[in-house]
Amino acid sequence: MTTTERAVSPVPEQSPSEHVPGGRDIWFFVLFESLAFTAYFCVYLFNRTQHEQVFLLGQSHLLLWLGVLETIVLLTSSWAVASCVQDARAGRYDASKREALLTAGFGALFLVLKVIEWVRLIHAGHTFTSSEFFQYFFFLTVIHCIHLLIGFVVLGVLWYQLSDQKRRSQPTVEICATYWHSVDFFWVLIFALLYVVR
Amino acid sequence: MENGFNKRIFVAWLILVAISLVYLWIDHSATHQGIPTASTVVTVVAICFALIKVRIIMREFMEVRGAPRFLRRLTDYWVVLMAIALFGVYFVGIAVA
Amino acid sequence: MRRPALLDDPKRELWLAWYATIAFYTLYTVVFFIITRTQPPGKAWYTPTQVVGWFASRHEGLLIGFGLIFILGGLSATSIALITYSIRRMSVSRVFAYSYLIIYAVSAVPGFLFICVAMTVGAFRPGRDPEILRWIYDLGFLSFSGTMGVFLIGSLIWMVAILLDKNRVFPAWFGYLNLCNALTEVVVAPSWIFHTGVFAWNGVIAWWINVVVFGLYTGAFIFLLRNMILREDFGTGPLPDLLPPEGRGRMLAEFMSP
Amino acid sequence: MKRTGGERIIFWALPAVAVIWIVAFFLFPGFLPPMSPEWSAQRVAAFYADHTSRIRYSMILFNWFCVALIPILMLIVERMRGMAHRTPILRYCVIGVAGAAPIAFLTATIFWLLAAFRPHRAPALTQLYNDLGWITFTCGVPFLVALCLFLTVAIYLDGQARPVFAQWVGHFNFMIAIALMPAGFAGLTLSGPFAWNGFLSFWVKNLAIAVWLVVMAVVLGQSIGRDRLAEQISA
Repeated sequence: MTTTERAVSPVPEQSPSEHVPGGRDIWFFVLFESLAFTAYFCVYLFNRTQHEQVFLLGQSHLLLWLGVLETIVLLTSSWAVASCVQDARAGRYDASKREALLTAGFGALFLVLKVIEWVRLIHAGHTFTSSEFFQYFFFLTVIHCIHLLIGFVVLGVLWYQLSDQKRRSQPTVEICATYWHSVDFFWVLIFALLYVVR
Repeated sequence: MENGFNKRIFVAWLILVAISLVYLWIDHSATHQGIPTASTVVTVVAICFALIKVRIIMREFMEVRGAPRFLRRLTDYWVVLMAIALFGVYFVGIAVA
Repeated sequence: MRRPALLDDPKRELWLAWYATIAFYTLYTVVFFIITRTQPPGKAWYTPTQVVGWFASRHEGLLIGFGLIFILGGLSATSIALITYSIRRMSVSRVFAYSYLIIYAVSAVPGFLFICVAMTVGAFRPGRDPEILRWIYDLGFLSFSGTMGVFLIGSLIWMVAILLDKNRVFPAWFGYLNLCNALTEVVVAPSWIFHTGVFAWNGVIAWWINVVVFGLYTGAFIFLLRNMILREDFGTGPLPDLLPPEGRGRMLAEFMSP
Repeated sequence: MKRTGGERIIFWALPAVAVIWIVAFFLFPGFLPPMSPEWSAQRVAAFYADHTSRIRYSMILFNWFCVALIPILMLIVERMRGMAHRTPILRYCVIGVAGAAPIAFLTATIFWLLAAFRPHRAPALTQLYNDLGWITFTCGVPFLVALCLFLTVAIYLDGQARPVFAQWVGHFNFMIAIALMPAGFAGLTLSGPFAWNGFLSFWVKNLAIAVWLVVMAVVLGQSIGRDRLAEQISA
């Protein structure tokens, strides 16, 4: 352990156990929105058990590897924004800005993959109204993508904060990152429930 | 270490990616001749893995690890709450069906 | 003659608006959930014959309940005015306040006048062709649940104002709750597409989950508006009527005016 | 404060618009006497077939000009700035209902115009449009009621030595609000004073609106005139 390593420790230097990343308010959002998603998931899982064959049949039209790829892309963007927060905290704003761009890039890649997946499914005749499974599939993926699009606005705020010395505020950077991570873990849950659950 | 590369969150990322890849194998085990079959084990394992990933994301990426106790507790409770809700609904659903 | 204490309270206008807001939401809940039993909503998959039965079973309820809304529904403007005022107190442009005011003022017609008119028309002339009655039924429920954009954009405007505000009129968590509320307007969109299931206008997702979020949201802002009024400090300066006549309250009016 | 111009133009537009409203009111054959809700679908359809033109032109006039109420209400809102209030809350309340009030009436004209658009369709459909038009017109008073109540409160709270509007205008607005209320229950019955062609729901309600317009125009004119005088003296 070198001294530099301690400086970049994920725990901020000022009182370590007092620091709520991004402040409490954004955590209210994260927890509230996870409850809303959990409610959607519960409805999905319950109906799934009632019409198992329909859901299994619908699921067989998904490409699991594409879902895994999307997951990894989004996890990577999350990693990038986590590094961005730490670099910003350590004052390495150039690295921080680079990582913010990387985050947006992986986010955009996720979106492109998602659109390709939708187009492929729609061409194969699987739409929002075609079967019960695809109702949930399109509902959950679209509502998630709306969160992602809001995430791009949030990343814009992050960029705006980092790009000017006078504006740089670490709490705002953390708020933006916390939002982006929540979009990431909503996807982790959606992915498991739509693609893997049997 | 001058570039500020953080090994810990890199490892976290590696674990998350590894779990995601494990899904490919889990899925393989529940597909017979290209047709997916219902499996409670797969469902439970898939949801558990997802919740573990959520917790890792919260602890490492979202920096809950260094946060005050209430937040560490709260996020853990939340993961447990999601688990109870999802499994509860799933097993009630199976019982009803 | 002693004036009631409320009239001497410098915050009297705010309190009046706040109590009117409470009165409005109470009336709204009582009318929709108890008197007319239009919430939870009728089933979206009803056949025309079932719709006839639905109207028959709540004939008086619909006419009396919505009559009450026809009389007092305009009090909804008090909560809109209070919220507009709250945005005016924030360190953001007036554009936010005025946008919020006009969006919610306009939303009243499709958002709740249409359902009142439709259900009244449906109930007041029994013996109408069942197909036509179902058309009215659809108009009522879909205009009520399906008026989405105004609440979506309105919540987002309020959210941005709260998050930018430096005066801390509202806590930031409520700003984020606005986003959750805005997203429920996205979630309700499938009710324009499905007749049955969880996404229909009476479905578990499009109605039950949304109404819980909306209920929490409404409860939270009524509580926070009260806090805002309590914290409001007008000081003990002279009431405008004690200013010299040529002032005519203008000094204060100009200070507070848009 | 120098008032920016144009308020008097808006004010004097009111009589001109009122003339159009009166003309449209008399032109619509369904108002004098008001159509009965008891009419059969055939009779309603025949009525629209017989009077198609008058219905169309009168409702086009109303559709054009009912929204002209909004500038008048905004004049009142501007007068309210002079009231001894500590907050703009009551102004926002009035603005909040000022848009919806005429838009509710505009919706009614759309239903009537639709009814007259294809009068030879199935009678039950024409009756439906007719019902929608009449109920929207008769019951669509919540914003007017609230407007009068907000003005009542605003005037009562304006405790200056020389208030913008005298106390009696507050009492008056309250009475108008009461007079408008029975119309909300027009759906309960097809005949009698509460029916949409009845004494309370039609005559009292519409007379109340007319009287409100006249009285508020007069007090508004007086208030604007007083301010102009004060400005000329101080200038």
